[in-house]
Amino acid sequence: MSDALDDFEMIPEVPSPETLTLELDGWEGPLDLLLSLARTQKVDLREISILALVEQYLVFIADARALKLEIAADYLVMAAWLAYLKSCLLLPREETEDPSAELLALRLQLRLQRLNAMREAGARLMARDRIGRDVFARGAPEGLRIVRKALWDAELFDLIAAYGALRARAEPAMHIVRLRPVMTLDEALTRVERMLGERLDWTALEAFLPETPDPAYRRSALASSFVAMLELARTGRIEIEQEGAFAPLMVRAA
Amino acid sequence: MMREPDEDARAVEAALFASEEPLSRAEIADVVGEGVDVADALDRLQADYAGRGVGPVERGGKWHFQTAPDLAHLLRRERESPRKLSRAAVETLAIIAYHEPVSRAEIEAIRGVQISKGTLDVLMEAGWVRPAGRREAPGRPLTYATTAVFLAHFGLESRRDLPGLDDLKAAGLLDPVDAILETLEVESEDQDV
Amino acid sequence: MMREPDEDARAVEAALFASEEPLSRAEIADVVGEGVDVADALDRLQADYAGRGVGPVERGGKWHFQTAPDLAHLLRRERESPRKLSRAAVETLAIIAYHEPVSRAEIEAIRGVQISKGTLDVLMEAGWVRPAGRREAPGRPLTYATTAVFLAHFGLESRRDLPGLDDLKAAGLLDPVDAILETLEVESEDQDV
Repeated sequence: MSDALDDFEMIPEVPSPETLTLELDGWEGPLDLLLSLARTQKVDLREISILALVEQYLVFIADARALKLEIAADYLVMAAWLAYLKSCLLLPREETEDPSAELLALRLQLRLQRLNAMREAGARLMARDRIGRDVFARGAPEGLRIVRKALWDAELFDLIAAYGALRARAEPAMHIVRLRPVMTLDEALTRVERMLGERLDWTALEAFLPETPDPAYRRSALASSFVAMLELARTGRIEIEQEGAFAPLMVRAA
Repeated sequence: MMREPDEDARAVEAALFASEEPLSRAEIADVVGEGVDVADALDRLQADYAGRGVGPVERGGKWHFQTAPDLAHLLRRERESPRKLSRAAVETLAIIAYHEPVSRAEIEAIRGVQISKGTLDVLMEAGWVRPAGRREAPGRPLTYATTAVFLAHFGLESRRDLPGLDDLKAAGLLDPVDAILETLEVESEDQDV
Repeated sequence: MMREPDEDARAVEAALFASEEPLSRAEIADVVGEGVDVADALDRLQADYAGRGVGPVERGGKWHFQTAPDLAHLLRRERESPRKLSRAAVETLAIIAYHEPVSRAEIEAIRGVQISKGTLDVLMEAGWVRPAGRREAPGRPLTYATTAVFLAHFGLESRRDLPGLDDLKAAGLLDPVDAILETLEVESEDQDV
């Protein structure tokens, strides 16, 4: 047990009332102070007199105040609560009272027992044969090593494909212009002239375009037909009219 | 003279001696290879080393060699005293060990004060305490539990070896206060009837 | 079962085991205290541990515990795990195979990018590439070549089995990727006509 005490800073020795008045800073809150006071009753915690304990606490706080010690708020809250508990315990019991003073006292007693149990458990833990203090592991273990060796995964095809791609990258690039579907200007001229012979009224340019699902071919036809119409208008064979920018381009035979 | 050990026991002995960390049976098996009855070899090793100055011990399902506790007086290193633990840290460790998994609020309820920032950090840094998942309760509080390192450090084979655990359990000192009071109330009501 | 050791042997045993460094007899005596015949205790320990997986050994007048030499293979195990070679590594290997002996600068010139230090290391660690002497040129650059392990892994009798540029071209492996796609498109259009 003495070993355990070496190892953490302190379990307060059961204090005399005089030391209590001087060491308010040494307590970890009101419950800690109450537990230390309870121990001065020198009985099993299950047997302590809660009324006496309340009295001890109130006296302690009163002494501290008399000495003008600074007292943290939670100590005063506990004092107020204990004063209330004391009056309840002293007054004749009212049946309707809920919770009863006895129950409150029991709750306090249980909390003290639980804290005390953990405090003792901690001391017993600290007193065990501890590694690095009482028992020792091997000072210079060789160590176990599992060396993960990579088993590289590569196929001959990966290798030659990579080389092919590299060489291809290095070769001067050969550009092949793709053959695209287009309507030539001549085709467009022939087509528009032929169609104008059939239509006398104003007709939108789009009506002259061939039906096609291919948007590229349609764009080519549109451009060529437009140029063809400009050419026909220049030679006075057709008239072109447009009401405004981006409005439909209307055409008729002159 | 020691009994001439069989090859299995020799291999397990060497593995435990050489390892920098305690090893589970599965980890030992990983080192010594297939076809070794590790549990059986460990039994024989324990018998072989009974009463010697060092020996194999099991802590939290992991095995390591350590010196005999009664030789502590020879080996204790004066210069490097173990890390000083504050009283708050010792109590918090005890509460976690005896109540695990336990939330911060529950630790504070038992101690009657808030846990200061560094207390849990110190215990986790020592490798004794780990977060143990969230509780399915309002606020989903994080809970804490102890580790195999904790058991090894304090020479416990398992949590069941925690000193006084059974007594504390029987006395209801590990149950929440409210739970005890409810039991008492029910009992007293029963008596009243 | 080991012989029940005497107290002196136990103390020396624990001291040697726990020490981070080999200990001389005098240092052991310092630990275990006066009145212990250390030399005698060490003799008994050596006899006790004869044939076991570990034991006390003396090296240059200092004693320490050591695992038995015949069990050394347990302490360092090699595991092989398959891993995919990175593209950089595959390309570098290909260049070395086709151009060996080849310097790092030449590899970089062909790849068009620098090679990282790790890439050649990986190939050498795999046993596929070896340094092949320095080139008698300014800066005397180190050159690299492939190994017999490389040939065996890729199923090649010799480097002459690597497909030549003509073979690569015939297999379509030399065509730039874009050109290949465009060719396909033109062909399909031709078919439409």
